[in-house]
Amino acid sequence: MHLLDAQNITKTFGGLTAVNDVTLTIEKGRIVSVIGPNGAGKTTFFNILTGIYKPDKGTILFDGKPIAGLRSDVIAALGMRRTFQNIRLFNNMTVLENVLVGMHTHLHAPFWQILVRSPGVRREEAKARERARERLAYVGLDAKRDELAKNLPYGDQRRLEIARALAGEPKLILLDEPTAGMNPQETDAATELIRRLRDELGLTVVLIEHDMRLVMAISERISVLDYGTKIAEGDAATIRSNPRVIEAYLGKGAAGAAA
Amino acid sequence: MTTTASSVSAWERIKTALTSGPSGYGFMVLYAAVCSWLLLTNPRTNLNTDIVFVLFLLLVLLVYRSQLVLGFKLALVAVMLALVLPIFGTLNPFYIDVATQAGIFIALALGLNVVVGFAGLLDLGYVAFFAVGAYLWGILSTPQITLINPAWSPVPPIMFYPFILIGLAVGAFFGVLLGLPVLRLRGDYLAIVTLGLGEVIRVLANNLDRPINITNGSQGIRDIERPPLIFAGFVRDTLGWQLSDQQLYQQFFYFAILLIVLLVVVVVGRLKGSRIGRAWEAIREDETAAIAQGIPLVRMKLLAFAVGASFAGAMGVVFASKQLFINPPTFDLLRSINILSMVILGGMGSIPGVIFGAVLVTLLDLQILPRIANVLRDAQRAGLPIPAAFDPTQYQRLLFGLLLILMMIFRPQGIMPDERRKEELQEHDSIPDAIEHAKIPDTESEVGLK
Amino acid sequence: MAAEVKAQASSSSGQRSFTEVLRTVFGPVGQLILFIVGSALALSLVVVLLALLQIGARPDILTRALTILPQVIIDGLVRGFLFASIALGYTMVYGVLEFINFAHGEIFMVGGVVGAAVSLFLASSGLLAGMPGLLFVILVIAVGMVVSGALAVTVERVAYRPLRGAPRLVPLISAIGVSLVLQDLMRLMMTNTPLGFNARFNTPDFGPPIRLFEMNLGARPVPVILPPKALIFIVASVLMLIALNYLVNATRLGKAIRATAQDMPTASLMGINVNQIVALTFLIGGALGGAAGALFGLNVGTVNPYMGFIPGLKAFTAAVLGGIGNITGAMVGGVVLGFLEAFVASYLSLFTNGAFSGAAYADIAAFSILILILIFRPSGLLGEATTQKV
Amino acid sequence: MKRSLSILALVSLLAMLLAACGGGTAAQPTAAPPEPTAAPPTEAPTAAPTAAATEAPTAAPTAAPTAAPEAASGTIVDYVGEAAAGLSGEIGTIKIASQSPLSGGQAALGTGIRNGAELGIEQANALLKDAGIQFELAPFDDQAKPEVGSANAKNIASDTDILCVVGHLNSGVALASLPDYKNASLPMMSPANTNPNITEGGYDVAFRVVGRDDVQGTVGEAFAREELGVKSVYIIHDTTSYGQGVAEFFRQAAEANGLEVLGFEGTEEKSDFSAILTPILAANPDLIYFGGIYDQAGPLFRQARDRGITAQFLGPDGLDSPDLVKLAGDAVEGMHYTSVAAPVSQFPNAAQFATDYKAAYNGDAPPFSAQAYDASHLCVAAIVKAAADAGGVPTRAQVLEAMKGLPALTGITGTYKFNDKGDPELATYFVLKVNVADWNANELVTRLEIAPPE
Repeated sequence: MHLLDAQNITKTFGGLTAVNDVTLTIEKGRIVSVIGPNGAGKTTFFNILTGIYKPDKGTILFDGKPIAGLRSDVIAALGMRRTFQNIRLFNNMTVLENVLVGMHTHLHAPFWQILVRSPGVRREEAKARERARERLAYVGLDAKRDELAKNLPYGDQRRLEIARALAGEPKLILLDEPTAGMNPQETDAATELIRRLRDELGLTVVLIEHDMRLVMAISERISVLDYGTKIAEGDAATIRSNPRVIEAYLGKGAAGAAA
Repeated sequence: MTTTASSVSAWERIKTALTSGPSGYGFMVLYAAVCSWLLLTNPRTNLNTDIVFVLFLLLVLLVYRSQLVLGFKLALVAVMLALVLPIFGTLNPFYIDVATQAGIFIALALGLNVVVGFAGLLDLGYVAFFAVGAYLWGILSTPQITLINPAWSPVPPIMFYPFILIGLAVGAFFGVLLGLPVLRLRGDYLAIVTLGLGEVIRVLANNLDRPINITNGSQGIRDIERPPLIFAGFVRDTLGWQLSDQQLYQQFFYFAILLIVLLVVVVVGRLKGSRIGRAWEAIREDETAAIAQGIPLVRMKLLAFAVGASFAGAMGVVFASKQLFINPPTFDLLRSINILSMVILGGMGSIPGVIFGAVLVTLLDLQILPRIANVLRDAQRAGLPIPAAFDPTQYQRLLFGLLLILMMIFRPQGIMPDERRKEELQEHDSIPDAIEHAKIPDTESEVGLK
Repeated sequence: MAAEVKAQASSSSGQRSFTEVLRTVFGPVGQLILFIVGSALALSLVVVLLALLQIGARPDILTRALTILPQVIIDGLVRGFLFASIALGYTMVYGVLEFINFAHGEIFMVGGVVGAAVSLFLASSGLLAGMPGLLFVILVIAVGMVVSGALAVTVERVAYRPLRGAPRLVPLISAIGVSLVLQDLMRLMMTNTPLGFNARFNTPDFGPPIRLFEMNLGARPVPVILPPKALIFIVASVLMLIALNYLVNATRLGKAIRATAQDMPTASLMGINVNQIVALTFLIGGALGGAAGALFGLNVGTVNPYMGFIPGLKAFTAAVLGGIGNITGAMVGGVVLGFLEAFVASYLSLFTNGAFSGAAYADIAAFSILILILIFRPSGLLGEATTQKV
Repeated sequence: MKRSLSILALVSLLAMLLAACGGGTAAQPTAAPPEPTAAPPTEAPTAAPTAAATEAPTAAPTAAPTAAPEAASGTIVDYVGEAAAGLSGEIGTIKIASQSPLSGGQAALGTGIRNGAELGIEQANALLKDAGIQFELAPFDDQAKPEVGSANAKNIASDTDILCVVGHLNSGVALASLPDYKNASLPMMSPANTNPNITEGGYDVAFRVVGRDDVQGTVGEAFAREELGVKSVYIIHDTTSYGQGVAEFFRQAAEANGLEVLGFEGTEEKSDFSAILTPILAANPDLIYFGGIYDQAGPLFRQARDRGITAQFLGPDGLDSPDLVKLAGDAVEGMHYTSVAAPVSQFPNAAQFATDYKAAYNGDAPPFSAQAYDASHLCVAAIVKAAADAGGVPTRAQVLEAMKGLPALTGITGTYKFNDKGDPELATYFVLKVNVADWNANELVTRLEIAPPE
């Protein structure tokens, strides 16, 4: 069974069709990349999957449940988490707290018990902190857990976003340009981390990425969007040789030359 | 350069000596004793007592910020607030009333802080919930109720106690009621809409004397009931304290509000350190990111609104009973802005900061500005060339306005901002306060790691 | 989103024909007239229906309702133009900065006070009596515009610019502070000058009210009148709308403002001095507010330092009602809100047989409509998505 | 009834004539008017009031001619002198507090109250120089806010040197503070509070030297119906405790007496009254009664005239300010207002006060300042009497008893003897006619002495 099954997704803004009849299915435990030139509709597609936008047309099944049109927080609670292209951390909260917020859907202490601070609440809170620190340790940030998120260096902020997403115990994690702005060493570390997410934690990962080296290195499947339309799909080799992809990236002349 | 450096370090040394170690204990006890002695032996209202009273309250702040053992801090503050101040109150009813009003505003400001400071929702109509609570008790405890329906009769004064809880519930209900339509709005829209709603409540209170007389309109409600003095016998016979009814009521409201403030502080502190508090903060920081973590936006915002409003509702009941008289102008927009400036001045989101802000603004309002005006007036009469227009009580809006602008430009985090990081780092050498202690669970592993 | 930008860019890039300019400038006037007629008709219809519902119990109610109807519409129009002229300032600033200039009501107030000061000066120096009405109107509007415009720019420079980029609440709170400061500062100035706390706005004699016609339905004919000052108010407001539309839609400056509104960083990359444009926006918005204040003072005859707050709030409501960020929307929202308030204030008492005081509940009506519109049509009557954004 | 009408007409005529003369002779209009304009009313109305007074809901239309109590009773100053003779030993300095808004929109009136009380105390001190007792004013700013007044009241109660309070301006603030005064048995002498609840509320410590809104509303209604001869009225009020209160009493009286009430509307609007005036234009009342303050009334009346509304205007003492003319201009020429505290110029005994006030505070005495002067003197009288009786510094309860036991005493604004509730047994109500050219030359149309309702 597919973990994610998005069929014929279309979304228009005003007169512009940002995503046009895109279909994407992802099996459990895969690393899949969505690539395409700037403005191709990749992030819009992510926003549709995570419920920030409602699709005009199309169905989305996540883990067998229809999620198109559901609120973002409901979708997140079902086990789909994401990171953002322009990092969106809770800047004035500590690193640890950021991760704890990511656990929100797994904490259930009732309101009145929080007020009386019942043993159950304390237990849950202590457990959550322990778990959060495990997550931080996993991405290598445990030592910095008491720093404010805004004070972290750039690469750490990216990793913290991933740790926060992991804290929700997701089935599917969507990473929006996880290595944007990183130098080659940092990119390599990030690549390694993404691979570990799948290999060690058994997560399914969807990437939006411009760094072709990374995409080609770890993706099992790649989907290419251009002007909101899916123009190609397949493994790294297939995509690399697809003339429409080359055309989309380099222009018509280049496509002809390559062919 | 070097002189400033050394003077700073000298200052630091003095500060350390006075706020930690044996000298710290000595200083605090001496300070408390001198202030208490001065207050209790000179209870007259005058400039000197004003100064001593402010110094007395300042000590609470000093104790809070000091590096002393928690038990000592608690004991000292308890003696000051639960023993010295009430006794002083029997000698001089003014200062304890200032303290009581400060307590009311602390609770209100902490409630607003949940909405503005924690969840980042700017509510400019917060006083509406206060009005709802006040009118609830005002109408139901007085013959006003029979004007609504002759068959109904006022509730007995003893019902004051359950009505604090009912005020809590009604406040929360109104919070949800007013919040539901507007909480989907963006932050700045919300500010204006809540302002409008606050005005709507005041206009309703002012006009609902017709067609049915519900609120008695602009005439306000008089002779609001106070709870019976069930403890009068105990105080007079057992403690042998011959206090008049009026003094007993002052003591009663002082202690009742002190207790409520303590409860509110505990509740707010616990919420802040819980999943709910973190969710609010996340919403304040970044709504989109918060929702992506599975936080139900509207529900959490409504919860913040309801919690904040419920404090105001309960305080309204107490306020009406304490003041004996309420009318619509008491609940105008300026009051909301006043409470907001307490929150901002102290530090949005910071519980000790907001308490500090509330006390400071109340003191300014009731005591300091009028006193400055008085002193200036005396100086003027003594022949000093001070223009009559230079009366600080006349420019409260100006002062609060300037305060808001300057705070936003130079110190948007407030005078005593939220210091989460420092607290955790300090945990090994001193535990900041019982409240903060309640907030941050004791994670031994963390301490061990350091 | 991108397409929108493109579409707009293409339409404004090439040389525009004169007729096209005419259309962009006067098109909104047509739209405005449409809404004026529409909302007046709709509310009149409601009045007639309510009257018919009660006619069994109170036979004279329809006559009484209809007798004042034309006058209520005129009142609503004047009130509406007041809200509209203040709302323009809100919407200009919001369009560019996405920031609610809470102190705009006070900018409006200052315009009125400055106008009153000019009128006091003219009256006390004896120039007022012989002054032509039109000259006087132009003079007070001009002075109001200059002072309020300058004040708005100053306020932006001092209290808002240092906060650009801070979280939304920060400049908003600063704006509330500015509002309080301006109120008390003006009080301080007024009470220490011959103006006094409540200042009279002297005017030359504009003559008796214009009697448009008489409603002769009951026993006594009731005249329908248009006070000359109200007429001045309406004419001046419409001219302001047209001028503003011309400025924003048909000039180079307007293009720069629109570009800044669309995307501030990009605009600055294109060589637009964003700070200058923002200051200009405040200047224009403030000047409009000042003109509105002067006109308002002239119309009602008095000013005081706290007079700007409630109209400012209502004007914001109007701007949201029309679709904040949209100039025509602000006008439309103002007019609709003005009609609504005038109708509630004039008719509530009649239809509830005196049980509810209409004038007291007009505010409630205004804020209720704000909430309703935000729930059911958050983008306002002329939502910002469908028409130009400043 | 007929007789009273004709007398009133005569009075008005006489007053007008004299006012005109006075205006002519006065070289310096601002300073001079008190004397000439003040003179006529005192003589004239003496015969007038009784008839109109019967309209008040009182069982005791005992309104005696004003001359009578003046003759029968001594002045407050005399009384203080007599009582001071009974003092033994050095009493020292005793404080009298004043509470009024010294900041905010009503600061002008509130400052007048403080200044009036201060002047009264200074002059009393001069009188008591050798008696071993001196007084000091402790002024408080209630900011026109109920809870500030209440906090101040606690402050006042805590200062055991304070034995009497002069205040407040706003009834809402007084009502919030009275429980505190009551608990301290501290007498409050109000120079301005006209709300019936002040003395009807069972506080036992409240006194006032002014009339009440219920009577004032009734007086206004009777005047409108009988003297102005209007048949219909449209009532507007400002939705405040004061304005709405007096408007309600006007309405009740009108409905009881067959004056047709065409509308009753409240508004907080301060500048644009179009929405209110349109129904008035259609209703075409003979009279517009405005219950409220001049700052709203000015623009309202002006806009009414601008719209061609020809109804007469009437209002309560809230309109008593030269600013009314400043705001309304010619629109209020010849309109009437009722007052419990006529301008200082209307009190023959207050001429000296007016001069002193101007000398001390560099401005004309605002409304209620003369009343505050009298209130402070009554406080002094009660305290001196209590001190003489107690043979030393009296307690507050003793001062309260002395206050209740004061005989009829004449001050600069009238003669005061307090009933059980604290109302003066006869309060003076005025109807004045606005003179746009010079507010101080407002003409006293009638002056009524009416007992408070039982």
